[in-house]
Amino acid sequence: MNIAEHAPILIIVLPLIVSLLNTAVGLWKRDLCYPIAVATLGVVVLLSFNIMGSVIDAGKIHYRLGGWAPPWGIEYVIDHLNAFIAIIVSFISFIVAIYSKRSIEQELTKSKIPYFYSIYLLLTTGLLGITVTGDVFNIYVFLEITSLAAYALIAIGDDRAAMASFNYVIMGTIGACFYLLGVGYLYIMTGTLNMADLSRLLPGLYNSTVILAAFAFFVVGIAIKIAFFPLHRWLPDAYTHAPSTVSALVASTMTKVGAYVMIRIMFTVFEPRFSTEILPMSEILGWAAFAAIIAGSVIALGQTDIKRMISYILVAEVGYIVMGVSIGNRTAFTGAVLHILNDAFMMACLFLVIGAVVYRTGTRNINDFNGLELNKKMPLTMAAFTAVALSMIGVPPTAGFFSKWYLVLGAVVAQKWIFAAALIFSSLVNAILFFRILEKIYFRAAAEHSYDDGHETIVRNEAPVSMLVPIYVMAAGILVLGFYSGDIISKVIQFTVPEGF
Amino acid sequence: MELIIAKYNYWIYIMLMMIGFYAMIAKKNLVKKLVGMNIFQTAIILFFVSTASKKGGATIPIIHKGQEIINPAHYMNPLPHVLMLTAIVVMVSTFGVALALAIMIYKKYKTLEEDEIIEILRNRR
Amino acid sequence: MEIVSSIKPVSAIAVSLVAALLILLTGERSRNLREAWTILAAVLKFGIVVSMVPSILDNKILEYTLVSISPGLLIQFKVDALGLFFGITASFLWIITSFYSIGYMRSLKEHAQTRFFMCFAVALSATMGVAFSANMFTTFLFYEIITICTFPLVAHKETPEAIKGARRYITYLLGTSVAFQLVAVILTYNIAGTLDFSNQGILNEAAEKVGNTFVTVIFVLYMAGIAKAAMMPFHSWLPAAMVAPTPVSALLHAVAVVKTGVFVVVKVVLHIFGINLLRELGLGTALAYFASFTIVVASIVALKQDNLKRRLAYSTISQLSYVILGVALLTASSITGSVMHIVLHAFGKITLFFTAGAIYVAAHKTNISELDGIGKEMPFTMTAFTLGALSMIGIPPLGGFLSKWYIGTGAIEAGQLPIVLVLITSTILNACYFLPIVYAAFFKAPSGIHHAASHAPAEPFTVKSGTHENLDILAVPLMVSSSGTPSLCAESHNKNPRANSGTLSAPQAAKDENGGIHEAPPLMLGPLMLTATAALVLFFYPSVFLNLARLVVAGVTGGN
Amino acid sequence: MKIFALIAVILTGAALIYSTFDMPDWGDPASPANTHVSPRYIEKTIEETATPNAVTSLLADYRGFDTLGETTVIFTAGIVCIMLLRRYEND
Amino acid sequence: MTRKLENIVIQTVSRLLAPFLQIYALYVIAHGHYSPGGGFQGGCILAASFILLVIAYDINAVKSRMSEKINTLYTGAGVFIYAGIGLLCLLLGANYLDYGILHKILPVGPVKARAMGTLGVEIGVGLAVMAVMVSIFLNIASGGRHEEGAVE
Repeated sequence: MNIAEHAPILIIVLPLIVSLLNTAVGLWKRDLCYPIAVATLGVVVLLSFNIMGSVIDAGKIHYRLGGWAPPWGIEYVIDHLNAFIAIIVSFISFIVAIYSKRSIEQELTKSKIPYFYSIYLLLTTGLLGITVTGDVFNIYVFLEITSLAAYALIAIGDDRAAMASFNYVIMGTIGACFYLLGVGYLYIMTGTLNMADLSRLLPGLYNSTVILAAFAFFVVGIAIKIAFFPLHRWLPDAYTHAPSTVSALVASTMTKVGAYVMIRIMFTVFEPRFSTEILPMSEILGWAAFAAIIAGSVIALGQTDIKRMISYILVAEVGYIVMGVSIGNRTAFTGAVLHILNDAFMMACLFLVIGAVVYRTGTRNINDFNGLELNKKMPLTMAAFTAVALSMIGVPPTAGFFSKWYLVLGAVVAQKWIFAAALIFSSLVNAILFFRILEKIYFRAAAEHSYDDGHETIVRNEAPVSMLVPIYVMAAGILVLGFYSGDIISKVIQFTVPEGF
Repeated sequence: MELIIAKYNYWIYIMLMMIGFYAMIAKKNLVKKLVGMNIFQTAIILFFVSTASKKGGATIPIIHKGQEIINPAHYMNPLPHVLMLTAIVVMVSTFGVALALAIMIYKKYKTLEEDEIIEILRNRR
Repeated sequence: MEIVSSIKPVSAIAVSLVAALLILLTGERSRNLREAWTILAAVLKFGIVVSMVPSILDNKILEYTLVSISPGLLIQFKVDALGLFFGITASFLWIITSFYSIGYMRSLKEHAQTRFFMCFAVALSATMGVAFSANMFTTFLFYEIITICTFPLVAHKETPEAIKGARRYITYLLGTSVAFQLVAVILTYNIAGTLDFSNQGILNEAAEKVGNTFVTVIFVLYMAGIAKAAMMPFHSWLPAAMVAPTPVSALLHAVAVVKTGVFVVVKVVLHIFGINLLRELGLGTALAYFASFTIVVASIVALKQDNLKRRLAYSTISQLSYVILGVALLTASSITGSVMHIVLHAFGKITLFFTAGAIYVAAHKTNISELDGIGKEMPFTMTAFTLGALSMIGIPPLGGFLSKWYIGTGAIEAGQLPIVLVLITSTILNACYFLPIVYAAFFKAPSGIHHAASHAPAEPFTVKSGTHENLDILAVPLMVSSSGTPSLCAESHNKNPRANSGTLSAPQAAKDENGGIHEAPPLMLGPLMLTATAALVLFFYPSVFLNLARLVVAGVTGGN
Repeated sequence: MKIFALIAVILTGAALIYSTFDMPDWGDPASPANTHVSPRYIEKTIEETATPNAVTSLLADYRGFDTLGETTVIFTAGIVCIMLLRRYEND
Repeated sequence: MTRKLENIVIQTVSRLLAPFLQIYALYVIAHGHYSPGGGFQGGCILAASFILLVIAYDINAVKSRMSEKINTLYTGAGVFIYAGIGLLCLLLGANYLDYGILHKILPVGPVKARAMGTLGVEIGVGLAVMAVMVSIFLNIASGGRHEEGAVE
């Protein structure tokens, strides 16, 4: 069999089968689970890069499951956007998996570790399945795999995690059911579940109220899943109380994949004009995103728990992406897709760094950073944190700046001044947030001491290598990606922009 | 009148779904929320299945033996059933996980009333 | 005007980045090696920059493209006369400052010196980046980098007030640049489609498209966004940043940072908008009056300052506005003047800051009211101070006169007599706030000795450690020039300025016995005398800079 | 809280009811759902999969991947319940 | 509240009933091609037979018949059969889950091979569903403490 030809399915099936094996292996030898999982994810990363390569060479990939032709069977359709998201998801989950070893050993009883890795792999499976499929119902199934895994991984966090996870279950189920309802409405009107077929059949039906309702349900359902502003309440709790590894993975991938599904539904299943002309969804989303950015940033100002603060920033970042999508011109869309990448890296890196800090010091409270002398204790980790902080603020030449540049430029091109203002505003708020922390880390620490003692007392207590390496991969990504954003755009992103933009 | 005849299946599922929806977002007891969740999903399942039916003596989609020409109008639409088999399993799984979480919560707080739990958490802080 | 591709600009930037890395790697393990890296990088950088002079003088333009993000959006370097002008100034002064700061940091036993020197090097390479950048995008990029990497320098002392100052610093610089400058850049990119600097400006045809009000808005955004130029009302970060160690104030807040600000203003005025556009919009005159307002007000405020460094800061604010004023007048000679003023003010002001630091180290005095009679203790320092002050005021035969002369003639050419008035007023004001210091230093009787004399003398072993501290091979020749031995013991008593005034009294006590000379350590004295003489020499031999300035003017006024 | 919930519910319900008017009648054999894709499953199930039960062939063959997905879902649920609830003596 | 249901009638009846339930479950799984039924349905009935025992006796009654490890293995094995069949198709050179290719290793034609593949898949599903249902029930019923054995 030809690997390259079957890569689309292998990236789904490989983690799935390995997660099955992990449960069996776990009964026999626990320590094997971690290397197996990491190795598998590494292979998946290679495969997804392979997919991207063949997409760049040969355009869309079609893969018929069971050999059935669409619309009767399920078909994988992979274009630049899928491949892009697939790479992000697999890469991030690979890196975070490397990181997970120590922190999970600290936060979880030994007997649960095999199950943890199984569910971790299942989460990756679900995310990738959502990403590559071309069938709306198939998305629902994998959405549920992802959600179940996420509920569980979040629930094993600190002592409040169970309650947060329960609320997440309720909200997530509502979202999934709305999505399913949308699928049903489309099905009852068109009789098909295949995206390509739908996009062929739908334009004739655009004025039927059923389609309007279906579209509304899709958008609301996904909005719940990605914690879009008015429906974001579950996210901060869930991501704050989850284990740091899980926060890193979930925060950086799930919202992005949700955003991807939203893009698919809005611009592939439906035509772009539907969400602008027939139903003013773009306008609504745009203003909701505006609210999300403002609210997320402002609420983040009031937080003392750093993970909670970042969760609220994440709410704002989701606002960025949706805003870029909703502005609806080429530049802004480019910015949005670019920001999916950058934000995935930034969020992952932030949560990883905080995980390392919690692993060493056990505190998440910003005010506790004062006396900690973190810059002396874990200088390398803090250096990485500084890099991410600058990227979150949007200081050139970090990656965060470039996506922000395109977003603001897109808003300006569309003459949506208020949106541009919101983006600028949130970078300013990020500046306040992160300089507040950097100050505590680098200067406040020494300020309490008198000047004569040269801090010989502080013992260097750096994070373990298995944590440091992933953090540094992410930080390096943040510093380097910016320079390559030009290539990324010209090779990949410009092909993801839907027609009519 | 014929409008009602033609559409009441949808309306019934909508009523059911709204009942479940209300229970999910308004009830304070976690288990009641879960019950609401089940009603909600069941309603959707009913909706799907109802779309599969065909008037005019259509039967279950199992082809009789030795039929040469098969007329689809004689058999119900199998696709929604299949989708709903999937959805049912998903629903069961979600329910199981949610129950497990509820049990964890109960072990921790010795109650399943949401506001009591919030109270406990506030006192702990 | 041919364009040559050359690696030189990038290497000029890279050299100090590499140095920063080496400094970090060396760390506290071997201080001499670490400082050696700094010196080496500084000399190398200056060498590279100077090596570009000839090709620029015969009308070449060196260009190098680093990264191309997307069409019209690339990180590109292009060395033209103006950039080179700024580059030479900054890189030369970095060499001097390196010596000075080594002396300063060591004699004060400052903490976290590695961080200090590293950020210093990064700041310099970012400054070079601004100087050589070929488009507004690159400029903005390095502008931000300067802001970020000088933040630790300002907060260096890590005392609460230092952090307060640093916070204000970052708030003003980062806030304005993100809120206004970034928006302005994006708007420019949106309407002009490019950000490359051009001698005619890039907004001319766009101005017809979008209308004059829009362009005016962009101009205002730019001017508000470049807070590094310290134009009112965005000036108050500069006095706040004076909490930084003196070398930082000297280089960054008399040369690198603030000059970057005015440099970017010049770039925007000449190469983004272009003289003609500003003329027809009448924005030049508006800017000129705005600047002159800053000049006068800042000078008046400076009168009231008693802290020496704060007074210098306010004088900087007013002097920076000279540059802006000169450019805003949009006439050939005024532009020449302002471009000249960048370098002349740099030399003068850095001298003043050096002397301030020297006084702080040697006599541990920061307030002007305490300086009575200090001229007898530190004759060399105060002589240098006098020279710098005269240059600031603009009295021949000192450099400052040249630039003021050109700006004045430019004002007359432009027919803006009020501006001439402003120049005269500010000159008088400058005299008012500098000359008293000189007078007090040399001719007033020293005060506050007696209470100081009553204190116990310092312990002898500190002397030993002090001498050991500064016996640096680089110091030897300078020790001859300045009165070496007493200076050593002088500074050795005052190694720790934060200690109570007990140890401070030591030089004073010694002074009572024999009115001896107590100079700053040679590593500091040498540089400040050097810059002072430079300020003097530049009046007589300004040819290199003058030619470069003429090239700039020729370019933007469409000459040759 | 409750009142907001009620409002939300009523609004959603109203939207849904309104959307039903364009729906095909109940059990209409000519509705797209019954005419576009599904007939093939009924007609071809025997000759393509040798399985008279169209639901089974559709479940396990035509849309077999959905079924794999749902099996994975239930597997996930099982593992999740073990991980969340199981308490072993030894730890 | 761990009270045991010591009722001789219930216990005997359910013990007698369980085998028949299981036989019927196997029938439902195997006969899914020709009559309503299939993996899920059969798996649920299979699980019901065990759950009946738990209700009538206690958890140990099931654990003695099917230990927890075995159950966990079944859980994975069920899905593994499914995914494995798909992978087998892949190895034989067809697309994933394309059972037609199985005729290379089965003594039947491509069409029949599809039916065979379906059957195998159904068996896997049945196994997985049974195991998962049982383990979920056991864990939820005993709150995760199997060792006490009683139903909470």
